[in-house]
Amino acid sequence: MRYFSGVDVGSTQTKCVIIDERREIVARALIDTGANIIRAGDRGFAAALDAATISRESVVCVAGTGYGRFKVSFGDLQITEITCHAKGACLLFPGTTTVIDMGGQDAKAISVHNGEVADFVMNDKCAAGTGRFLSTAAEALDLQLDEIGEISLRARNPVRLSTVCTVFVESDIMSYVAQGKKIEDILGGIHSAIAARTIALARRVGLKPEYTFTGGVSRNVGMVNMLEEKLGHHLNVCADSHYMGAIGAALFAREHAQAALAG
Amino acid sequence: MADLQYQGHLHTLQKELMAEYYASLTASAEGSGVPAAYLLIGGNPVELLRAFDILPVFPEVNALQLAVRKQSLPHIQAAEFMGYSSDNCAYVKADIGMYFAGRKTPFATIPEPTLLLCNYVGCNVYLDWFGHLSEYTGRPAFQLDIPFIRTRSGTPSRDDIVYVLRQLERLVELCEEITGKRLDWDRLREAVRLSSETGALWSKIKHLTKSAPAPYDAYFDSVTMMAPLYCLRGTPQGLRFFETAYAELAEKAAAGVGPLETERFRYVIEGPPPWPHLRTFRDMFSRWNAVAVASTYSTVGGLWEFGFVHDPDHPLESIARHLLEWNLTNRNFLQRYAQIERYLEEWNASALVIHSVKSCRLFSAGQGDMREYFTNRGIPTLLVESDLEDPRYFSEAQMRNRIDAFFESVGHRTAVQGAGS
Amino acid sequence: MHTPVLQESLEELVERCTQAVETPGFAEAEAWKREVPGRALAGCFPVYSPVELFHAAGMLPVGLAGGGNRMEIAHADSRFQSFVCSIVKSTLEQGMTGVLSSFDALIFHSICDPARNLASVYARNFPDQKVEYIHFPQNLGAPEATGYLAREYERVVVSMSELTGRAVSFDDVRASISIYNQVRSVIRDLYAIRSDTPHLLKTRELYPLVRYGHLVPPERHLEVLLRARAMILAREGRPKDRIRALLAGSFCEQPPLDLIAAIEDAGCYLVDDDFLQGRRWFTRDVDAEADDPYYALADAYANRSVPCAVKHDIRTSKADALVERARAHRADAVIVLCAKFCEPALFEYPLYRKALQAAALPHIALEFEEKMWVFDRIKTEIETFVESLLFS
Amino acid sequence: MDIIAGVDLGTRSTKVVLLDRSGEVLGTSVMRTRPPLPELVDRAIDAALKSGGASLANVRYIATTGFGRSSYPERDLQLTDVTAAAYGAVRLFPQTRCVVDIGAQSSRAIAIEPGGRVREFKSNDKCAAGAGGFVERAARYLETTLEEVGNLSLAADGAVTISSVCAVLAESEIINHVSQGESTENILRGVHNSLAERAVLLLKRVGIESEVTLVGGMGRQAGMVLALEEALGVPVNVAPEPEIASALGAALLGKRRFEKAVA
Ligand SMILES: Nc1ncnc2c1ncn2[C@@H]1O[C@H](COP(=O)(O)OP(=O)(O)O)[C@@H](O)[C@H]1O
Ligand SMILES: Nc1ncnc2c1ncn2[C@@H]1O[C@H](COP(=O)(O)OP(=O)(O)O)[C@@H](O)[C@H]1O
Ligand code: SF4
Ligand code: SF4
Ligand code: SF4
Repeated sequence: MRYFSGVDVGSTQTKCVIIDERREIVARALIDTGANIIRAGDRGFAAALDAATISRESVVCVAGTGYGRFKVSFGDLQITEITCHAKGACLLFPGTTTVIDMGGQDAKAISVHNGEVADFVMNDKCAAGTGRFLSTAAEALDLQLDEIGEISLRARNPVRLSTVCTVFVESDIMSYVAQGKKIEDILGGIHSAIAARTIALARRVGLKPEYTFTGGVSRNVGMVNMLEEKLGHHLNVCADSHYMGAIGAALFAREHAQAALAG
Repeated sequence: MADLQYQGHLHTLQKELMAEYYASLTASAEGSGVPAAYLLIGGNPVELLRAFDILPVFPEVNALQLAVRKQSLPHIQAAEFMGYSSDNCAYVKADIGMYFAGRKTPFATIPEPTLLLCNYVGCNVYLDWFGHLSEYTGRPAFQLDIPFIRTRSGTPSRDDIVYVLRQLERLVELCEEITGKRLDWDRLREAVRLSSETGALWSKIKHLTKSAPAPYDAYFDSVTMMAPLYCLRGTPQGLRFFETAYAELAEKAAAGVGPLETERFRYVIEGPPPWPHLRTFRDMFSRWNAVAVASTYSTVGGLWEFGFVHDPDHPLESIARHLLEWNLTNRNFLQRYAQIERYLEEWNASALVIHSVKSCRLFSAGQGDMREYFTNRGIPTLLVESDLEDPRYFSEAQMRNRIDAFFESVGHRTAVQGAGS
Repeated sequence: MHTPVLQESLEELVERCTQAVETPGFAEAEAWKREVPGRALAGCFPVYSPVELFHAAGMLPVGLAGGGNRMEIAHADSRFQSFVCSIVKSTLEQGMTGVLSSFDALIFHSICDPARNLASVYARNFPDQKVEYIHFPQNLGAPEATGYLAREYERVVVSMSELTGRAVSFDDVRASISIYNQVRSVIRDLYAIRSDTPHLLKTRELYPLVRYGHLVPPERHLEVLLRARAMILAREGRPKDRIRALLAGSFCEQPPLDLIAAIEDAGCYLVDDDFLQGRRWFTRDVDAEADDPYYALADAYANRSVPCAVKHDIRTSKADALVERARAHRADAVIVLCAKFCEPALFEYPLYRKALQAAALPHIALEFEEKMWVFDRIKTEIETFVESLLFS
Repeated sequence: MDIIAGVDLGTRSTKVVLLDRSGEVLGTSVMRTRPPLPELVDRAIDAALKSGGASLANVRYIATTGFGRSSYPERDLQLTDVTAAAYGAVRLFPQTRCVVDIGAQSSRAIAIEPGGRVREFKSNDKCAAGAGGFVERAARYLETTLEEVGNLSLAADGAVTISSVCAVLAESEIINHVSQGESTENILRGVHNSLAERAVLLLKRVGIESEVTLVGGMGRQAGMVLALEEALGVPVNVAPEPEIASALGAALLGKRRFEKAVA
């Protein structure tokens, strides 16, 4: 059996996926990118190989994506995560027309046409309102990243933030703490502010359902809910949403290998 | 990637002539007795100064030279210590920082101004900039007020022209006072004639990029020609430069040679370049074999490619028209859209890249709308942000990511093969 | 629809103006327009909009002052980037969410680069509304400037007449100048009261009273102001131990009222400010009897308007004018409160700073945004500033 | 015995200093700031009392400072952290003319007159990475602890440049440096240099005069102190417990008021 792999070295987390010729996912791996971005790709790939219990040699083509795509030294090609997320989303949710990807440092909206990227926008240079913002908020409140979404769902009177600046959000949060506001209301406000900003971003590529939500933040139920509420529309999310970039990259690896074979 | 950069004879000549120009600035600073006038790129009446032998000094050109040489940051910071904000145009900060650092730059010592000629062609920052310089230098500022184009047709009204002419006449009087000489009309006509020929050549050069492959990059190589266009326009040297440039580039066009080995994407680019990271920025396009076939930035000092020529028979009036009408920065935003549309069509480009700079709100404020406009017309459009002077606002990884993703999507499937580095 | 104001207490009057100012939308202006067919609304972007002209053309000039902190920007930030001040975005947002749909014309002018581009972007997005752009001469003091501006004003009036189908006579313009003169005169009184007896009139109260005039016809505003003035003059109280501060920099985008209140709560009497609300930009009355009223208006702008960051007049130094004003109002300190990303205001600061230091006037520079909602950081700054003056 | 308490409710940690009537420090405590704040303050005062062997009944006057200064209902006096830091610094180093206060989320430069009155001060702007939180996150990326950061940075044989204005973007710069194989030491030194540069920028705006005293938790990091000294070109005073300076200042001003009240 021939296998293909996509390695998505993100700013925060590294995702690796291995697929087979029938485009079935045979293994996934998720690790923190951490300090050593060069090692991250390797480690992620090794972990996925382990999970799949296959040898390195049986993977005929590897595509790197994400911020660290050029660091995937063993990769055969590199593609940006924008193209990859669109590709992956179209495999898992063929009806996708808009992809919303929220990762560690970027929020993106991609409009997809016939499985290709038709247009995309990313948050402006300012890193306000991305996954990093959420982790900063979690830290400021001394909570785990995977609990904040859940807690935000309990908000009754969400606060209003005056900024989505990641640097200053901590002091805003602390002001609310000082005012004695409830944690869930603070979190509710944070999720609402980011969702609003993300939708404003998505509006630039045209709000066209069906939406597929990808990237690490798609694991956050609070954000999924908030986005659906504000969009007034359902979002496609699945357990593999976080891996979407890696999945897309693996698909490109497969196409690349087949083209090479044909050529 | 260095070999991708094309360095022709025109580049050598540019260096030579600009060095001469800068030497004349240094000489003036060191007491050659030649008076210097500071003036601004956005529509400048440099021809008038030629007639009086007043040396034109362009603080914007100095600021960008500092940025290209990675010398701008300390000056910017010095200005920030004085109270200028991180949100103020960094050209101004670099210039004021440099002024207080003794006006010494790696390329010249900048003379004190005899005259601060503030030509208000759109940018409100100009007024503050020269106002502050006036405060610091104690020299008078002349505010040449150029009414913004407000008509639908895009042409100035008779009132506008008369108004500018009146002011130019007062400017002539002021120059006479400064130099103690009467205006020599023949010299003015001669300067305007040189400008008209220079402008005509510049226009022809711009039309050369209509051929495929484009013989030069209309953004990155155009900037090489822009310094002579301002600093040397209205002089025989300026004209010689453009004759050489045109000959060389026309030859390349005829031979089907471009700045890159292959030309895969033809795009139009809007916005000033990120001077402190010019090389890095250029490489981001080169690796995609993408060539800019037209740029709006190269029209900030005048818009010649759509038919404007100075008229030696009506020197003042043609200067007035140049200032009012034939200048990117005095035109409204929608006229800029129309200009880009012409580039896309007539220069046969398939994509638009908007480089939005934080410093320059005149250029940038509202470019999101521009993106929207062109995207809705089916033109793939990318908006990226950094700055033209302040090196701190350039995030290389982010920039590369956006540009790569853009050309991947423009190139669709074929991009997959071309993406390796 | 004019609710009588004569029975209301001062507090009620202030509250009513506050509500009008803080509630998004233009309910009173829209009601005015509906009352008589053929009426028209002109939305005037800050700062020096020649409202007399629109009034003379039979329109109600409504001051656009941004969206305040109750409005969420969801559309306009796709058009204007993060480094552009808020009012540009909130004005466009109001357009995009239909809040400005009852306006027949929108008027912008050459105050700054983003405002200029906004005029174009607005015109493109709303082709059914008339958008005018007024060029203010930038060479004030030049012999040709005033005349040019007078003709520019005339051009704008002609353009408005096309819209309303109503010819405008010199007398119409003179009458409009006169009514706005009356309004300005009462506002000048109120400002004088606040400067002389700041314990009798808080800025928190004065501000909405003055800004209310941006939303209603001047005749109505005059009525409210006169009533308020009478009641304020009847107030009694004792001056408290406070810092007398002058506020500079908020001529265009407006700070939230809560921020103004926070400054006062920190222990300041604001004895003067440059909120150019209530069209209080002329230092004295415009000649309402002039042969050429356009020239009179242009002359008032060119030669008798208050200095401000978006006006460039090389005859006078704005920094010196600030120091003089501080002296005239016996201010202990100056608060430079300018809108975030407002380049004109930010450009003033270095020269202000130099002049204030030379004059030994303590000052603090702060940035705000109209959409600010949490004030803790800025409060800390103000409190520290006050503490530093009190513990001296 | 009468005890005066100074409480600094910082965004990251809450500090308490207890003084007796003669101005001697009786006890101190530092706790991580967590809501609800009133209880936290009680616990922190309690801890300080224990460290000084005194009892709650003797606490006569409480002065609060820091972002949460108004959230403790039992306070007698509240002061901003700028005023408090200035007076605290002068108590620690009487010749102080400039104070650099770097906390978790804010940094400030304060110019003072002899005796402690604030002459001018400047806080970090928007879009300016420049406080302890940035170091904390850098430490996490570099897989080291906050306690080690100071010495690691001291041991650097060079320094990377970190030029982004925004802390979030600065973090991607760090990642970039890591992937280019820069040593942890040199990166941390780069981080300290960038903070020092920003502090000097703020100081220049208020006017630098000797002596300069560094207060706030960042004073614990030897590399930070060195970077600041190098950037300033003059020695910098640092107390052994630099983070309690504001609490100390609050206690001192509280004591003044208390004495006025009893007199
Ligand atoms: N279990 C989780 N629950 C909630 N959010 C998560 C979880 N795991 C990751 N995230 C969010 O996802 C972000 C990382 O997303 P990712 O798409 O991997 O980004 P990148 O590609 O930039 O590394 C984190 O910043 C965090 O906000
Ligand atoms: N023991 C320590 N060792 C090293 N660094 C420390 C230590 N304590 C605090 N810091 C650093 O100082 C910063 C600010 O601490 P602190 O002054 O207590 O903050 P705040 O007053 O804002 O809560 C922290 O973000 C951390 O980086
Ligand atoms: S704002 Fe733009 S046009 Fe104006 S001086 Fe700055 S860079 Fe030049
Ligand atoms: S706030 Fe300043 S920048 Fe914004 S529109 Fe007004 S004058 Fe222009
Ligand atoms: S500091 Fe805040 S507002 Fe500034 S660029 Fe960073 S995230 Fe954006």
